[in-house]
Amino acid sequence: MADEQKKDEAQPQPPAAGEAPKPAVEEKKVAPPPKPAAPAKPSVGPEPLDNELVRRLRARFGTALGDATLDRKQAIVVVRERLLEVCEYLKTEEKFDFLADLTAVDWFDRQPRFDVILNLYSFPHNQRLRLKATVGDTCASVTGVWPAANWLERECYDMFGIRFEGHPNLKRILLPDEWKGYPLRKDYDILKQDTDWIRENIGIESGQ
Amino acid sequence: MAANNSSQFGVETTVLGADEIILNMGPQHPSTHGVLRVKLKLDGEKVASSECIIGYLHRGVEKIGENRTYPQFAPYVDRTDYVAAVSNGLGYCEAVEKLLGAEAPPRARWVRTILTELQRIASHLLWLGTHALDIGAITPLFYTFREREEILKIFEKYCGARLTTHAFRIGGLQYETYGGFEDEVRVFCKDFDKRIDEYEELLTSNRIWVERTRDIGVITAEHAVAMGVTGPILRGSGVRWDIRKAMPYAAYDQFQFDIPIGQRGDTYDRYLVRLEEMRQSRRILLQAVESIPDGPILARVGKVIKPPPGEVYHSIEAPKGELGYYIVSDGTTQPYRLRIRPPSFINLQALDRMVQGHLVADVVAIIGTIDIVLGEVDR
Amino acid sequence: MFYLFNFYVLAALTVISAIFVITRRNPVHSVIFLIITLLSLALLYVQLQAEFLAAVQIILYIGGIMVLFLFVIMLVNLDVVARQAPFNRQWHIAGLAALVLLGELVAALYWGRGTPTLPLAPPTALQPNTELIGVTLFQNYLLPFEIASVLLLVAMVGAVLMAKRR
Amino acid sequence: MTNPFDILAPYLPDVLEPFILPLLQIGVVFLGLSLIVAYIVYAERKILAHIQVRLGPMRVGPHGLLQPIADGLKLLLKEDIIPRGADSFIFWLAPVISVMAAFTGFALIPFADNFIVTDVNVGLLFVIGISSLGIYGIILGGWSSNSHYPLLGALRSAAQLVSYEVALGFAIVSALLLSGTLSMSGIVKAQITHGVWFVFVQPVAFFILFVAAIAETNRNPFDLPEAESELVAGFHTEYSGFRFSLYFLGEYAAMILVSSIAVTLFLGGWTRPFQSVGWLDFLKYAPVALFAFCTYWCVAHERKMPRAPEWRWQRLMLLGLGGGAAVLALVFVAVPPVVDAVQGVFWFLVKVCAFLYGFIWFRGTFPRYRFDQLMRLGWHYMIPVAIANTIFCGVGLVLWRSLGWSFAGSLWIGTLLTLLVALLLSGQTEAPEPTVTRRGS
Repeated sequence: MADEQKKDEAQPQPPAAGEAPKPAVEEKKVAPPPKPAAPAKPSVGPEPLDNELVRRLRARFGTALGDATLDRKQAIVVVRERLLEVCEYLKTEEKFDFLADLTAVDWFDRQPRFDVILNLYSFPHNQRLRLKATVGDTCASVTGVWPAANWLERECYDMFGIRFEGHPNLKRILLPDEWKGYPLRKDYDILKQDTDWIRENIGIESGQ
Repeated sequence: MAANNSSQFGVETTVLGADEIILNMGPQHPSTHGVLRVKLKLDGEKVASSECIIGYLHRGVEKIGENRTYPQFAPYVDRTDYVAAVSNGLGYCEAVEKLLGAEAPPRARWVRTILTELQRIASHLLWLGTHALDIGAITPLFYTFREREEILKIFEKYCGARLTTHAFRIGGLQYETYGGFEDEVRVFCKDFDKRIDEYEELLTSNRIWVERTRDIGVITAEHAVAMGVTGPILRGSGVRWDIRKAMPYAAYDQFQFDIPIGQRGDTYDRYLVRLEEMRQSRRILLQAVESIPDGPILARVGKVIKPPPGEVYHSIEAPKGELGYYIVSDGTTQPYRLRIRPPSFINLQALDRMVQGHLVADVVAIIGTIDIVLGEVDR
Repeated sequence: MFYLFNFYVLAALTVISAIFVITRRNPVHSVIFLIITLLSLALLYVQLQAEFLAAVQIILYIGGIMVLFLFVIMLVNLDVVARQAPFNRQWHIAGLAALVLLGELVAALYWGRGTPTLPLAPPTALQPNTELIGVTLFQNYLLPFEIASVLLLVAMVGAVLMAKRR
Repeated sequence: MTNPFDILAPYLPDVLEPFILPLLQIGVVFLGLSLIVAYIVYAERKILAHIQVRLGPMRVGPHGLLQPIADGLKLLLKEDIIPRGADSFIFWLAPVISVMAAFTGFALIPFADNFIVTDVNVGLLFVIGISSLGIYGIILGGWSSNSHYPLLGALRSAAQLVSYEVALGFAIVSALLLSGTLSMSGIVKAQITHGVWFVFVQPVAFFILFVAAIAETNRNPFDLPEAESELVAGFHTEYSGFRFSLYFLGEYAAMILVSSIAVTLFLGGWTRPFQSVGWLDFLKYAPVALFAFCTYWCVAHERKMPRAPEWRWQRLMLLGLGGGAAVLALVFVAVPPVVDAVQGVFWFLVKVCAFLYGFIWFRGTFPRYRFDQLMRLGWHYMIPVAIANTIFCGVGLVLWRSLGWSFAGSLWIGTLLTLLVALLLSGQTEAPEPTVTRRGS
């Protein structure tokens, strides 16, 4: 199990240099100080997080941020608004230069309904950070910050129906363009699939 | 001329402007490695831009995941990147273990490392054979499949399956290794170095091979990072980043190995990087097989996997790049949300930039060098 | 007897396929008939024991120039309407010109009746005609030959220049 | 110079006399070639299989020896599909042109000093001209299929053939300069008089001819017109059944034809290696050795076969083959005129087979060129080197004729000058250096 919280062992090197030595085995044993006292047994379940990065973020964005938690030793920061600014800041100032993943979770009966999850990674700091943007069905697009978000946001739109404002080419990616419904929403189940589309385009009756 | 051409299949050309042509490759095309469809906008002979049309193999794996219990879903991940099923299984099992707060016992972690490295070699071998075939060299395919066969035999002996292995269980392993497992891995490693030399003899210094791959599909380190590219493509561009080193999992922190990187970020460098990775995997195998600890193979995770509420993101260095699992648990036996971060999907995004300015014939080579598996792209 | 038979077959083939060349609507078909015309001409050369000429006819016209014709037709890929439209619209003028030519030929044959026929050369005398052509071209008519080649070169360079400028 | 068929001449009616003999020879060549083509496909599959650590065809007949016949039958019986929208007349015509062009060329190939259908004094020009007609089979087939892959394949093929024909022509010219005749048998005789195969005095021309021949026959590494990863099967994508087999036949016949041309021009045609060296005369028993080896091989493999009754036919067949070979070998030893009679054809075929083996070997080894690279190779390297070679060959000839230098020596001076030019041309590209580093981390 990798410890992914090594905030203070910053090795600011540009990734392009190709020489960035990665913290390997021995660094794993160094307990990162900003972490709240490590529990004796493996930490399971969220606990509040308060470290340098979170403090800096709070100082800058204040109430735009929600809770910061540490879940299974992984840092999570909730962003309520100003997602784009937070992202730009994280990329330029905090060197989270890599968007590993962007996805969403449907909380169905919550308002706002969706969490958009951004899994960030910083090559210089070898550190991950998870942003959770609570959104209704629209969200700011981060393609301008990390071009990698392009397809990921399209997939998110495809599966959850979250509109990413400012996306250059927001259309369905995995499902056919004319498909109705958003499959990964919790209120979509297999009986709700687009039987009309199947009948028209494939010429068979859906077996469901 | 285009009287009887269906727009869906094969190559279709539409004349736009004076020199602009839309060329459609796939989804039924011999070298798009499955059902990838690429729409190329050509400016004369050169590719001006491209658009990938994917989803032909979409099965809704993530939705299925929300409707299965944790152990039930494990075989499904084998079907995403079906040529590297063991790696998928490792990522999933470790993610769920992390969610549970459990850890597999050392012996299990060693065996997992061995099987996963074998799988990396198998995946790279498959890639090498088909990539060479795309560029017109038919013979390497048979050589690489010969070696891949040895690996699949080991898998088969270990868990009864060759392709979709479902080799691991949450918390460790279900099966103890069979007698002679270590010896077979050793025998494989013993021959394998010479076999890689054989492939190199056919390709590495072959002038035609070099001309077909050198400076083709170049992606700089900055672009690779910006586009989220991982795995051998990122390393081919000169970023020395490998999750096995950066955030060690399984037993990788116990072994000595190097991360090869390229300089130019072209198809040739990625070819060399993958070859060197196979050599490094062999190194890991040799070390691991000598030091398998004794002990239990399954941690105590309980009969019913019921992780406490919370979420986890765990990623491993799959043969194709960063394979991540993001799992949200609501405290029941089924994941509330299960997200697979597919390396092929995100690497394929870089295709557009890589093909720009190249000839149509190079597109085939570039698709080959990205090493996609459509099962994983579409999920 | 055999040679006469051959001649008439080849002559008929030449004329008929030449007619087809100008009456086909599909340019590719026209090209094929043009190839047949040229091929039967080459065979007529063989009948005259001019093998070298025949071989050159095949290599240059059929193997080279007509391939490029086909190539261009396929690349240009005329749209269907343009292909369906007959490109031989000037039937009347063409017919008139053909009639005049026919009259001329008939007249020439008629008035030229009295001239003595040329004796048929014995086959052996013509045997090394490749050498003869070589000698003729490279010794007797070297200057015109070279001038002609320079002319072709100029034409080629000009064509390249015009294509580049576009 | 006695044609074996001349024996029949007195018994034939006068009117038919000019036709019967060539027709007979044509029949022999045509049938023989069809069979040879079928077995070249078999040999290709077997050799490729062994290069690729496979077995190849093993089921039909012993070691798959009857596979080509089974394949031929299968192709004949398959449904003959003409795609909708195809130009059916041209679709029908194209494969016929392809086969005809390839087979007609053999009329002028001297298989032996007494076995040539017709020895025209511009023979070489005719062979080149007629084989260049084969391109119509490809272009028209690709065009008439009314489909994009075949059309693209046809266009590529046409461009490739036209480009490499130039280099091929220049390579041939240097052989012509040396022999001073266009007659195919004349060229071989010139090599006999000079006492040296032209490959030994004009290696560069031979090399260019070889490369151009591979390109002309669309073989790997120049097999772009049928690059399966790019164009499915190229110009014959839409063809099936018998029409497809015609293309197949034409393609392999063209391979044999270019090999035959190369053998005639540069490898001394029907002459045995080092014909001028007297003590190598025992080489005339090479056919005996070959057939004896066949017998040994058949018997040895028969012994390895399972004894089960269902293998009986296979074993019998293998033994029969071995026996036939043994009988032939014995006849050769016992009747010296027979062994003398087959010398020409034997050595010719041996050389052609060596060529064909090279074709197959390359297919198992090389990746494929990209189209622009292929064109660049043709226009930037092959053609300039070929021109230089022709010029320096002429210079060498002048040295030999006018200054009385030795034949081989003066031509080698020309060759060395050509190699210098080639070196200058290829000096423009640098060798690849490894850029992947493993150390660090």
